[in-house]
Amino acid sequence: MPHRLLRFAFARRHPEPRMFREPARLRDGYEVVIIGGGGHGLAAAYYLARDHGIRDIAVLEKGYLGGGNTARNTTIIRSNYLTPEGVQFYDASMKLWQELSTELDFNLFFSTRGHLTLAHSDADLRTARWRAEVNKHFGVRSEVVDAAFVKKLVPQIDIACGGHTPIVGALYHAPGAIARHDAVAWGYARGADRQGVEIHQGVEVLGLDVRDGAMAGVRTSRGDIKTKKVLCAVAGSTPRILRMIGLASPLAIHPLQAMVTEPLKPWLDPIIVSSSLHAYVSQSARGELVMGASLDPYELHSTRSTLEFAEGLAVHMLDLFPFLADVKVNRQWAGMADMTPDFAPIMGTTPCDGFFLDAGWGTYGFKATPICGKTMSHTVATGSNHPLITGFSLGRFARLELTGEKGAAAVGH
Amino acid sequence: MKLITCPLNGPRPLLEFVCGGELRDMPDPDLCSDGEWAAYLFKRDSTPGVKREWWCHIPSGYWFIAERDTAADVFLKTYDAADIRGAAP
Amino acid sequence: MMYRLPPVEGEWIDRTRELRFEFERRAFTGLAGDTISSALAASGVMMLARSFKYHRPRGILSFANHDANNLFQVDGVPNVRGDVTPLADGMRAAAVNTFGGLARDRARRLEWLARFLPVGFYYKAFHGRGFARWERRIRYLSGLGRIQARADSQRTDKQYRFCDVLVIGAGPSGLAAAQSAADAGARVLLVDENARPGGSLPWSGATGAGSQLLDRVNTHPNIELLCATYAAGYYADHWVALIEPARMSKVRAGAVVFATGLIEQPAVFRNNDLPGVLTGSAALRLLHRYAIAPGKRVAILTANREGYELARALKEKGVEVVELLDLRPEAAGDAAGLGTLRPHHGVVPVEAVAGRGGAVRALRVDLTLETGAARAVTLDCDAVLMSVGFAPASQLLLQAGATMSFHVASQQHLPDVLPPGVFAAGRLNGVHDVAARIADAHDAGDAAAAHALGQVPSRSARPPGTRSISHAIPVFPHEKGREFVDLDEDIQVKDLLASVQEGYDSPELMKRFSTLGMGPSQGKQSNLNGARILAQARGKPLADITLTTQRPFYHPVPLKHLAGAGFHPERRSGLHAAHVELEAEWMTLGGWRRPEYYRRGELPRAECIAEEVRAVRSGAGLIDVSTLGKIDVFGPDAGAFLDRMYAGSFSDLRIGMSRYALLLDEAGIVRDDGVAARLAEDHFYVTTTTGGAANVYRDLLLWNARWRMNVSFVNATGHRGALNLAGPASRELLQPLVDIDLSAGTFPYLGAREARLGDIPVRILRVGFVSSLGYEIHARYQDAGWLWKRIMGSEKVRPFGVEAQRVLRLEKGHAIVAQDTDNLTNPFEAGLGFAVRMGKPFFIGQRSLRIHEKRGSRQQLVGFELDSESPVRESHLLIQDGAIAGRVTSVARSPTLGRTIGLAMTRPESAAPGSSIAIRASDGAMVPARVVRTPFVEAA
Amino acid sequence: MSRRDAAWLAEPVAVKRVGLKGPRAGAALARLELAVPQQPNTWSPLTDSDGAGSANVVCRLGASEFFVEERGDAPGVVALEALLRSRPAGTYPVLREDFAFVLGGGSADEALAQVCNVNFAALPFEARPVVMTLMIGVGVLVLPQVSDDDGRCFRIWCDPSYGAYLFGELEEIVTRISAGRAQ
Repeated sequence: MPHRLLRFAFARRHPEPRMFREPARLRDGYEVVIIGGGGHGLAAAYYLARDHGIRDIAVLEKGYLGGGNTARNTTIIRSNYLTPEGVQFYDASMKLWQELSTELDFNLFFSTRGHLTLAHSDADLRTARWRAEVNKHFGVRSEVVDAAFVKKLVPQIDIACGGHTPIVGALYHAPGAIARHDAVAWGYARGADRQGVEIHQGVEVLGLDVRDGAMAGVRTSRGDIKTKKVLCAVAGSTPRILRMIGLASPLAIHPLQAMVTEPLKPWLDPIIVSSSLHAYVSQSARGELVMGASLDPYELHSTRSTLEFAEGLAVHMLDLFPFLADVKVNRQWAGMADMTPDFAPIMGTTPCDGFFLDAGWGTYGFKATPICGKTMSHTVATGSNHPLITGFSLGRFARLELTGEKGAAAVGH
Repeated sequence: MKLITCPLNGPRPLLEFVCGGELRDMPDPDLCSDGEWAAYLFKRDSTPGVKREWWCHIPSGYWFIAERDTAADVFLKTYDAADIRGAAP
Repeated sequence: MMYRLPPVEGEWIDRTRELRFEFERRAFTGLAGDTISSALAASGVMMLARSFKYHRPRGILSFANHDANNLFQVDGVPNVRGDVTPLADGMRAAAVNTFGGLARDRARRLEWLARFLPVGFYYKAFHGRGFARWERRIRYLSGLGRIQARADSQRTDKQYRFCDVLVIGAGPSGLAAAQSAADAGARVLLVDENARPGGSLPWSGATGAGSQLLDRVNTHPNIELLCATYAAGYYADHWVALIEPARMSKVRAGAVVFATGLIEQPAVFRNNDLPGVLTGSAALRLLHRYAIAPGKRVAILTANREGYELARALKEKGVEVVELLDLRPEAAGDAAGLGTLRPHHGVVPVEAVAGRGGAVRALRVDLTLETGAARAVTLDCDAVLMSVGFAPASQLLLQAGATMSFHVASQQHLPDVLPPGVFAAGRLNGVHDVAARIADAHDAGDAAAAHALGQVPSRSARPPGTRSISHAIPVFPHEKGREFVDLDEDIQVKDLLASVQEGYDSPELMKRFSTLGMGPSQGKQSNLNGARILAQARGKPLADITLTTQRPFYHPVPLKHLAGAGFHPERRSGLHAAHVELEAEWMTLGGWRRPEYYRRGELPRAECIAEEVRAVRSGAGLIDVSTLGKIDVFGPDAGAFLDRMYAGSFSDLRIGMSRYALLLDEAGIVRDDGVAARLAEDHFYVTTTTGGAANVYRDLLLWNARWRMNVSFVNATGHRGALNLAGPASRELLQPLVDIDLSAGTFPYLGAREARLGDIPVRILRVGFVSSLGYEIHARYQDAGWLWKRIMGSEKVRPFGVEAQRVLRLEKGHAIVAQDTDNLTNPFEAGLGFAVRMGKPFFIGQRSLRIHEKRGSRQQLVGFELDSESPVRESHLLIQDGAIAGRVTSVARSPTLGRTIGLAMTRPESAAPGSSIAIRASDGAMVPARVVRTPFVEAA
Repeated sequence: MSRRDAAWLAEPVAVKRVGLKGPRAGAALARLELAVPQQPNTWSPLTDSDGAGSANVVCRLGASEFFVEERGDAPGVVALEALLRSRPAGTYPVLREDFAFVLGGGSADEALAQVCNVNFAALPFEARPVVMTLMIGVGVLVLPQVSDDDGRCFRIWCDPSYGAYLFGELEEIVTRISAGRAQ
């Protein structure tokens, strides 16, 4: 029994204070306004205060803390990407993740499990090796393994895959991990709050004031705010915010669905992804199997669930693990993913002076949470893009210089 | 599963269709600037609302136009590409 | 101590058929018709499970599959729901989540630690160094059932269903709605999760009208009734997942009537989770369906008329009701027919008291309000029935997009706005008296039928649900705690208050922090009380608390039902039989079964492939290329269309000739390639890659839907077979078989002819993909087999597979789209500039290529050779000055040259033949290589 | 177990098939005095002598594509092939190597309901619909008919490369259903 729990036993009343205050009202000006109280926005607020001494910050959340994709993603953390830009960026994130629970003094249940991207064909193997080689080049632990290795790591798996698309190997990424998604938002929120950042829930942004090409203020459902710096970290709602300042982007919003089974005793440690079958699964600390697949095929601003998603995913789960036939799915849900054409994010400065964008997070935003906070806080504080995000600029599309993460990110959870 | 009313085949489940993306006017490649062309390729108005899109009924290979509310997930109307002028702007 | 009563009218059990089963390694008997839980109850087994967190003893609570206290491991299947799973002879069941058995579960000691483990405790400890160890323990303790790794995949079928009106729930309301909808001419599907229809009819006081309804429904030609079937989820356009006992069916309805009724809610007081403390409706189900008494000395805790009816029902069946404890301060005139039983009023429950074996033996209540003087009494009883309130079973209705709001008068959430075609009936509308429910449901049925049959539905105004059957807040905190709000997750009142105190003070945050409602029953019996506690703590009215989102599934669904048979479409060429004969080693490519290579006795794979390569180079080989996309483009505009579609120019192609056809996307990226042959002025025959076939064809159609040119397309991909006869000897082999002159003069490289082979009509394309001399022969699917045999007739011809083809094309220096190119490769970088006519007025990708041209290539596809034997593989990186300079896209040992050759993407500055490049192998070793001209193999 | 309440599958023998499309394809049919279904996605008996249950059919697929199947010597198909060889303007041949089969019996609807999301039971047979849809992932052409023994049956065509898969799965389903009926 950790001593940290003793105080609960002997306190007459529950000894914990509010983890984040509830400011009575919005002030009429802030040095920085962050739109979006999800992991990214809160992390940026935290690092702005911690690393750059900027504490005069308002985080505006339309709904509740971490209620967007932070609360809806399937919490897989990895850095085995394909492009040099991607690998270096996510590797920096991974390093932050590994210390984050201690840093925030909040247990995020960051759990290193190992990550297998199953290959069912030569083409899969080629991509796997490409990723492995680029990863190794930047010191990221990834290797191509054979079917026997997979079987050894996950004895329950059906290597023949029901005889349809046999597993011929995999990309093994030992650092692959999962974490408790809500806790990440709460941990950052508490950390930011303790440094004086104001977190406002239930506040909707209605408009942005731009004066001679520079950010001037934010109009909200609780009144207007003057500010020269706005960070937009709202995933699926990004197009709505961009329209307020007349910016267009290549973003398209697609639902990303997931589902979870009833709790089972632990049997699966690694995270299993199959790009050919478009399916992935991991087992949470509570014992649930958390499963997902690729994006819905058409644009939609909705978090509705579909039955065909659950059906298709179930087929592939039973291809891999036939003995799960009687295991029951408890719940389906969905998030809204903001996709870019090259499956790489859009980060940094914009044509509008003082308006900073953190978007295009598609299906890979959660794993980037800490490094987004780091790099975006730097970018907001200094006004110039952090070196790690130069490859993710909005301008790359105008130059037809895409980043090409598609090969790794297609179903790359 | 959603139903889509194909102008040729009638109401069918979404499974029988594939979306071909929004109807967009291509700028004249010889007259437009590189920037305008890049904008045509990549710039999107992804705010929720009514979009005009190409949809294809896979078994019959028939492309038609659908007006869809991307917020409410509702197909407002569908019609043959030949009727495009008759359609709402 | 529960026990089986003498026969009860309409009971669901067959007393003539005894079933033997095992629970926790002890032998029991039950009756046919019993569920696992009812059989155990009848045998006097009160403790059925251990709780999720503290491993407290648990028993029947809802007996309606609304709580996780009856989950069993049955014959290896985890988390089987004892409330509703029919008992089967020879069943072996055990409680889930125990360590060393239910009775002496070692984990029960966890409760001693409870005070150390407040809500969210795990966020506040365990992190840092020792986390991995702690996590293992936490994972070991959490989780319910165990999976058993059997390998057999279970195929069940799935069924599509169609109906005008779907009615969910076959209680009084559902039956009435179904009847009137059917009378109106609608085809009605009526589903109920129970083994039999009727719902609460037997104890509704309307048995007469009820049995009439049942008869009508059972005999009505327009009604199909599905029992033991639950609606698991509502999806767009009235698409509902029905889980039948052995499969899932998916129904498309014209309209849906939700007659899902109410879910009884427990009172929250200390030890309200003991075995023997259950809801009144649970007791009624036990009583009327299984003839089981909930106890021998029953105490009823009530706050509504239903509690009094419950007392009467029990007494009628000879069950002794020792106390009737009404939370309401005043008598509500419900007491008639109770004989000597005198109800107490203004009762405040203090705690339930556990006896040996963990089940309830007494109830302590505070009667101060009634007597004036402070007075807490302990009342002996072996069952406590809670009838203090209900919540609507509105999960599906909300999934369907209905909005609901809380009505103080009836203390219930009632529907506000219902989407088109969605109707609610009966208790969902706050209508509780059976006659009114039936009337309301008839009306709903009529309206649903009207909607489904295309008439204008008229739904008369709902009778206002005024009579409240729910206590405003049946929550009675105790300083020692253990008042459970959520029995799935072991959440006590103080846990929710602590959540609010820490700032998790909105329904969603409270749910996520405390895990309220996140258990297997998704808060069916805890969300409402949780919201009440939150509202009280925040000093808000309950109406201001928006309940958390409802999502599928209503009850959990087995993966096998979702998956069904799990179809995997597979394509076979017309030559499949021939390949089988030749002992092909198969691979799957773009959905097709294809020969990777042909086995030759004991010869190892690599040798087989090498031999196939040599055969082609030295004589002739034959490969099945039926999987190529094959599209006929007809019409006066055919040439002009291809000019716009493809990068090359085709309107100037001579009849009888073909050209390499390169397809780009609008961004100028290489998408697909093939050959376009002109067979007539207005007829082109175009091939595509195997993987691209379907999409390319669809794209041609889409672009012409925009351009509206006078062309017609025929996708012949599956309808034509195709063979490639390749190698120096191919001409002499083919000539005698065909009716045209193949000599180079009349049939040059890239020639294309329609001809006859025997009396088979064929299209012959002279191609050079794998060898300088080669012929693609295209014929009707059904003729391909005969053709293959005819050509294979000569010993000189050897069949070859996909692997050999890859080596052969590499020797010829040909790139494969999507292997040697990627999502960013333009044709210039891929060395395909020869296939691009920038001078044309327009083609897809042209405008973007102008931009690419200006910028210049960032990479270049080149051929390379290794001097040494080396472990270089595809996707190994080219390294220059310690930086990534490219990658190997193709590599193979050339049997023809006896050297390792390959293609690589490299920097333009090192692309010139003769440049040296360095490849890093998997082990980190640097392998020197030389850029060379392609093709590697000129002749043959 | 009678033929009527079970489900059965059959592969038609000795049939000839030809397809044509293009702006003037309908005119070509008319010129040979073959039936031209007036509505898109409907069918007609090939000639007046062919009855409603006939295997000799003309299907109209969309606006400008047709597809003819005929038993025995198939004079209609032969004539049409000859005509197409002469390459009449605006009329183009469509290679029809379909895998074709017939599903019938009283439980045919039940079998279809396991593989196809179209409500065939609700189709107006008298309007002679032709349905282009998906069956367990495969594009098919379905022609519902009242067969000669007066039972409903469904003529089904699919891409020949999917034939083995589709027919195999349907055989399994039909066997399961018939076995169920037999009990």
